[in-house]
Amino acid sequence: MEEKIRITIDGREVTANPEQTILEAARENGIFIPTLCQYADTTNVGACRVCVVEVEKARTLVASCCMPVSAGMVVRTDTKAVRDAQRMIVELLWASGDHNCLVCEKNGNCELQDLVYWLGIEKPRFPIESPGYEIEKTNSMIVRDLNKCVLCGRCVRACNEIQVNEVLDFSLRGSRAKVGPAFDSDYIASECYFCGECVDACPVGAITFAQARFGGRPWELEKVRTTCTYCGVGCQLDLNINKGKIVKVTGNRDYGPPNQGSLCIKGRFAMDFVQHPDRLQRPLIRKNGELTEATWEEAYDLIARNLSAIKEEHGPDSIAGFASARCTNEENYLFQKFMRAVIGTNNVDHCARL
Amino acid sequence: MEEPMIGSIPTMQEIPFFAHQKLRVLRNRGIIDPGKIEEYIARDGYLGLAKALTEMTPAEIIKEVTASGLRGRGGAGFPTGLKWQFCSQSKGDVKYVLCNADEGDPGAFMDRSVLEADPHAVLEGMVIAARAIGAHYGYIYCRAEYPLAIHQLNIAIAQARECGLLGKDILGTGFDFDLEIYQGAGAFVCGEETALMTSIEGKRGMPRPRPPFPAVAGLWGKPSVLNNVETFASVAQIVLKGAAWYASVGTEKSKGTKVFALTGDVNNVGLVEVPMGTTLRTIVYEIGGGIPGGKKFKAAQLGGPSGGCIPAEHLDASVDYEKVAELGAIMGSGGLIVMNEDKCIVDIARFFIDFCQDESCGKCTPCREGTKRMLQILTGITEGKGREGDIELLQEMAVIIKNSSLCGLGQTAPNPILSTIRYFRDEYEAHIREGRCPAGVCTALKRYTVDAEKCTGCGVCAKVCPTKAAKGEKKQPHEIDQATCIKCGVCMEKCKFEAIFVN
Amino acid sequence: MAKLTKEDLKKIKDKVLAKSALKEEGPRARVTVHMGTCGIASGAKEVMSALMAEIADAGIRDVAVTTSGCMGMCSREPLVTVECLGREPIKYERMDAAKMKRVFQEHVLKGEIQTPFALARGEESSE
Amino acid sequence: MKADNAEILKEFTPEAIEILDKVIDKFKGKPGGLIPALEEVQVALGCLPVSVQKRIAAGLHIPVSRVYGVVTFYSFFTMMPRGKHTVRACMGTACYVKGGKAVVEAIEKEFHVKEGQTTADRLFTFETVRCIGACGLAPAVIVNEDVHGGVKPSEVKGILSKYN
Amino acid sequence: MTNSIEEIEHTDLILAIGTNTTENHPVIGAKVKKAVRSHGAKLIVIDPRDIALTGYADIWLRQRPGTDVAVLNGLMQIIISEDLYDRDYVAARTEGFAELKKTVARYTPEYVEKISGVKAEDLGRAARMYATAGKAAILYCMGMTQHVSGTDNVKSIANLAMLCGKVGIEGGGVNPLRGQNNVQGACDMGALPDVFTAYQKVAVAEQREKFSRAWGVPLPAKPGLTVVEMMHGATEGTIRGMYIMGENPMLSDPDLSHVESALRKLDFLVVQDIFLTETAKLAHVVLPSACFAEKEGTFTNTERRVQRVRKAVSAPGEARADWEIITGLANRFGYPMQYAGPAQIMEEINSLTPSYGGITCSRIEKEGIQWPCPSPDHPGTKFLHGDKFTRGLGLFHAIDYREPAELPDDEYPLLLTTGRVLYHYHTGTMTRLAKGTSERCPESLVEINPQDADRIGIESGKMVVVSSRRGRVTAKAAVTSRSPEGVVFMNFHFREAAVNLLTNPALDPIAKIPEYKVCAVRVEAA
Repeated sequence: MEEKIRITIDGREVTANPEQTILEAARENGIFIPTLCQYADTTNVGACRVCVVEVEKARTLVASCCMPVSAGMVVRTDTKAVRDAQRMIVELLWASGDHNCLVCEKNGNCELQDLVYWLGIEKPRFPIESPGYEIEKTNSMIVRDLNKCVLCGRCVRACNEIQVNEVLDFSLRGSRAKVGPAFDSDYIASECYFCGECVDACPVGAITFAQARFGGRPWELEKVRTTCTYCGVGCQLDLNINKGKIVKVTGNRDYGPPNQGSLCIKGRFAMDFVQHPDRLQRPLIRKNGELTEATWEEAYDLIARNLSAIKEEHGPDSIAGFASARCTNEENYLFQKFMRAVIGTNNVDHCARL
Repeated sequence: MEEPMIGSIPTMQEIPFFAHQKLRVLRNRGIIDPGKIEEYIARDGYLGLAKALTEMTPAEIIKEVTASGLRGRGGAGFPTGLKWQFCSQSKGDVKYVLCNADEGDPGAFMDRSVLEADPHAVLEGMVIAARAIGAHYGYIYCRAEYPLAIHQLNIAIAQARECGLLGKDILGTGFDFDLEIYQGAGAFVCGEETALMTSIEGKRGMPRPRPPFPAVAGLWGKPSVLNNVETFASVAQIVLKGAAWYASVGTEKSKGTKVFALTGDVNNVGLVEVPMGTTLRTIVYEIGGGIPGGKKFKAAQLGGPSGGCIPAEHLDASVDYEKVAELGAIMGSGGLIVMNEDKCIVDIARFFIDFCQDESCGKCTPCREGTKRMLQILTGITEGKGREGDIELLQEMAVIIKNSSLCGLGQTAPNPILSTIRYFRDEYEAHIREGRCPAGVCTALKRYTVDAEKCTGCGVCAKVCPTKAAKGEKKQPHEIDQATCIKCGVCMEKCKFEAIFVN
Repeated sequence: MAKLTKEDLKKIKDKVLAKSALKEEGPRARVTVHMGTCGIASGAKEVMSALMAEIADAGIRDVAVTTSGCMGMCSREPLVTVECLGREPIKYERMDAAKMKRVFQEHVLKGEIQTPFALARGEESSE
Repeated sequence: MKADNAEILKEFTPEAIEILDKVIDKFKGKPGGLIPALEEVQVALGCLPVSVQKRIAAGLHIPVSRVYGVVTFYSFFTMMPRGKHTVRACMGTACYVKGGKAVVEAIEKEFHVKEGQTTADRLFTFETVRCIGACGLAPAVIVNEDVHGGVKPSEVKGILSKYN
Repeated sequence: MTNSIEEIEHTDLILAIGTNTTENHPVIGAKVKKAVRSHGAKLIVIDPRDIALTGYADIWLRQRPGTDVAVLNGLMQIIISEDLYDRDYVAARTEGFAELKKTVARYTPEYVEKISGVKAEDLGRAARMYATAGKAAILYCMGMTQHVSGTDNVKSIANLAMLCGKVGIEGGGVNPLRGQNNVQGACDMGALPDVFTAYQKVAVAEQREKFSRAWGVPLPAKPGLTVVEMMHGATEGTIRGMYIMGENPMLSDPDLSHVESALRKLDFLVVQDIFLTETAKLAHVVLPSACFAEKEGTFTNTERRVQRVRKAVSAPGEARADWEIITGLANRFGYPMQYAGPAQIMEEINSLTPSYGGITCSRIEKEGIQWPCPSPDHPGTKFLHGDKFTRGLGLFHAIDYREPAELPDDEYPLLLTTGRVLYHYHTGTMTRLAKGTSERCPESLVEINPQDADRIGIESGKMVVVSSRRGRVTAKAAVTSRSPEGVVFMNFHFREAAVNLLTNPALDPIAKIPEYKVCAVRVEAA
């Protein structure tokens, strides 16, 4: 382990690792520096400049997200020059698009909104000019409203550096710059895999969940952490619940392994089945060749009667059970216990091989 | 034998344009055929390299260059020797020498001229730099708009390779270095060093934050030295003739000579090389031969879109890094545009900020959005829509954009605005408060009026006016209705009595 | 050209200087057309073509023609330098095909300097 | 393979595709090869439409989004077919102060094009450039390789009429 | 997996064989790609299809389906003959090397090229790259196991990894990627015919008695039947009753016509599921169960990590969690099962299962634990076989290449291989009800090489009939060079084009896995 170095932030002497950035050192010591484009586990690009701080002897303000600490560095995060710059930058971003919180899905969970509030900006000094892009609603999973895009590039980095799907990139340049798939096509016409990493990464309302629209405000949603039901990776995810329904699925990067917050299209967008009307709601019993609804008691009775009879007549090994790779450990345990201890056979298997 | 008429022809030294110049970087201009390496060699070419490779250690080369006081001629003026030293200290077996020939400043063509006329001088400087830092490969990043320069470079590189001055075992010393030309694809921001490297890597030429500095992690993450054409073209002579020779001209902190592209409202448009510290007046009036048509000098723009204007009151200022910066401009790569009294300073500021916002890569907020808004405000002012407070807002924005942008483009983009406000605030105020463009440039603010004393009432203006704004009784002085006038200027053009004027 | 060593550089220098020096047995004269971008843009190529045509027509073999880069004086382009044995070089300014023809016929062939187009005589000084 | 070429064959001849593939082969695996490859392809084919970009991306193993990002970043690249002649008006500072704007306006008016557009008859593609380094000739207009210096707005028509 | 998912990102080389990782395990696929793009890892892909990973690969070996043993033996032959193997490791930690060496010696690059179509030169490059890499992880999946030679394939992979000393180290290992969310857990929990939890054998008296004591009843000693054998039993009449919990053999098993007739022959069939699946439709009793979001419990992922499942919403109607249904049923049979909830069931598992001994519900509240974790203070195990193998020394298996059970011939000239696509999951019961995934991938596609397509006269978007000796399906053609010449690929998510009507039920003799990855078919325009 490398030796710690000492630096001063806002008059406080703190220690830091030499490979840390000013931002990391500040955060570790509970000193708040606002950020927008910074996104953990991706390159620090220093694009938004919201995180600027004053460093003694530096020619200009420096972006704390990509400036490494050095011994004896003296940093101020709260000077007038810093605040003026942050205010100007946020005003410029605000005025550059259609940041209308009334109809924005991100209201209450928007990093730009938080910045405006934190800086106490009443209104921008520049006329508000939305670029006027058409809102992309051509698929049922992700809505893109580039009029709300602040060009922080988090979606691009999420796509290229976290999921490495390499579908998103910047195009054009200067104030015409845009993010999106090649040829400025919409997601559905592109090679997008709909992992939804960009939705989780977007700090504003530019990329949002289509099916969650009007499904609940951020403060109404309850997040329940669970394990994905699809493949064997076992991704940790948050089911976002409102009024007993799953509204959307979000990743959570605090959960760590195995997926560090990343999901795929199935974990993210294929949970509709839970609330599907075709779900079985009551036991069914075959009567006169037709499956008809029954009570649990009737179903249990029928099963116990029939299986007991078969066991009686043909022995326990004439009964077989399929456990399930879809069910929990506890359920599989009970199932094999049931087959072995109750029925008395080792004829228990599941689709591990299929 | 004395030529009968030759006396009437001045010698080169008698012509002020040439007399005040001191040729070092341009010493071979007009003399050698750039396509013939032997002509370069005949002018002591590659002797500096030979000396560097056979008589000097890398540390000695760096020491010599440092002692010469040579500073980067690309704009910022960072000491070249120091840059090389940082890179030489970086660990790594792969390092790069990069030549910035992406001369993007509008109104600058120093590098093009050097590459076209004396490409070997650049190659020689690069090999010396490579030896100093321990690099074995290099790139010349040249803008595609310079086909002739690229052509000459290609010839020069091929010849140098053939002669063993590039490639393996240069001059039989065992040192290897080769390079290739990388053609820029049209993005001004690629003149910024990290953007240039990103571009060579085949990506969008967007600048990266520093640190890490290129000397530590540059092209493909390897230690790299980037200098511009003029800097490299100075190196061989420093090595050959020594630091003291180089430092013998110039000012205390700005040594040697500087090449300027002298353009605009000046009689002798061209490429000039003068000792650091020459006054602006000498450059404009002696070398440049003054302003055509007896017009007044208004300002000189130094340093292109990153630079600033220097007004007439500072004509006697010494042109060196420190003084120029003090006056609110930058030395830049050497574009020097002279403007006469007919130029509107707000329009010029608008031109430069338009350039910067058009060339902004779009990565960082202050540059992307800030330059756009500054352009919007300036355009408003030139269109008569300026408001009280605009100047102050521009100044505040300028300071913040300079202070908080990611790269040199954004950090200098507001310079023209700051310097023009500094020297010509009254002209801004005239636009905003009086709706008047003192130079008569801003179309929307033009007022065509009839001088009743000169007007004979011939009626030509009324006849040619496309909107019937010019009208009047026959034989009576005419008038121009400002509400319907579209400021096309036809009336003034056609008036035989010069009775219509514009303010 | 073979790979050079340091010693070769000096030899080349001497050789080139010897070869390019004007002398009785030829070349007696050298005409340099300055062909930077600005020169070409102002018509240096036409000047060069005119010169080559003149030389061909005249059947002259002892006049060297060469090109060089920009002289720095863009506003006077195209520029042409004429050097004749034993005389100071003359720079001609704002050349075109007709002027080139005249300069060739009168100056190069007959030694009569065409003062109306002449910009300067001699060489620039450099260190 | 026919099936793989279906898209690009709509726009280009097999000969053009062969040139394209040669360029791709040349830069395959070369670090930083994308931009020079695009430059060469554009010179050969005139423009870089979607089908060409896709093929370059596949050939160089570069995400097509990155290729598109690069194509749209650099002003040299164009996705649209160009006119027979390229007319570039210099808008460098020297040309600007010497009246370049009026020249641009004259071209736009005379040929009914805006900057970056191609005339209806596909004869001219009109662009403005930021300094070609021929400031001594300001204002300059470049048609293909020919530089025209000291251009007055009234001369525009005459200069361009020589190209057809 | 012997190793952990996070190690993949930071290893030096990844060898992916028989795994279309980005589509089947997208998040692991992302780690592979990240390792390559961000951390400079090398990637070798061995796959007949041009899967997405080939675009990131340094070397791609495109073998003919079913020739994996030959390719792997070829790699080992080169590594041994060029003396690139880990001598110390082989000497200290393995046995059977001499046999292996003798067997693989026949697999010269030229011979392997003849069998597999992999160029000798590429094979050599791959062998050297793998052997000389510092840390190297092998990833594999059903592309290895779903063959009659599945067990041979897996053993060959293990041979290769041991030969180069790449098992038992961080960032190395032999890593099967498990396809289903809790297939690892189901196996760990003893949902297999021959073992109790944690692979304690039913045939071993001592182990059987332990369970017998805990459960309070005598237990059968004879190992039971596997899934495919159960189906055969049903056909033959030896199996009369069947209880299926959360599986859909009517779409997932090979040779579906056979499955259907088997299930129809049963005297009594109970199916417990969340939907009325193809299988449930044949049942006598259907029990509605809660899905993962409606219950508590744990899943064990492919890297042996036991993680919590939490209830987020209520189950519809009267549907119950599967554990509740089983306890209810057991009680009805007169066998008392009383648990307050899954946590209590886990306590019982902890007590009977050494490798799960320390994995209690409370410990995995925040982060899952990887077994083995024998005690409450054990941190869990990131990678296996660090000091020694389960059996002590690692055993090399000398294995020869065998042909797949069914190969193309004049009548059925193409080779069909099957798999998943990113957008759907298994039999599609869930993903096909989701708007997003159905929108992205609405129908089954038959991927066929352009050359084959030209020959047969079909084009993309046109319907084709694919038939084998066992059945026929109709689906849309997608002409693409993703498929090598002579090979067609279909997914098994769509009941409308149930690919398992075509597949061959031939089994791997040991693992009893059907050969889903190779069968002979004919493709014609519909």
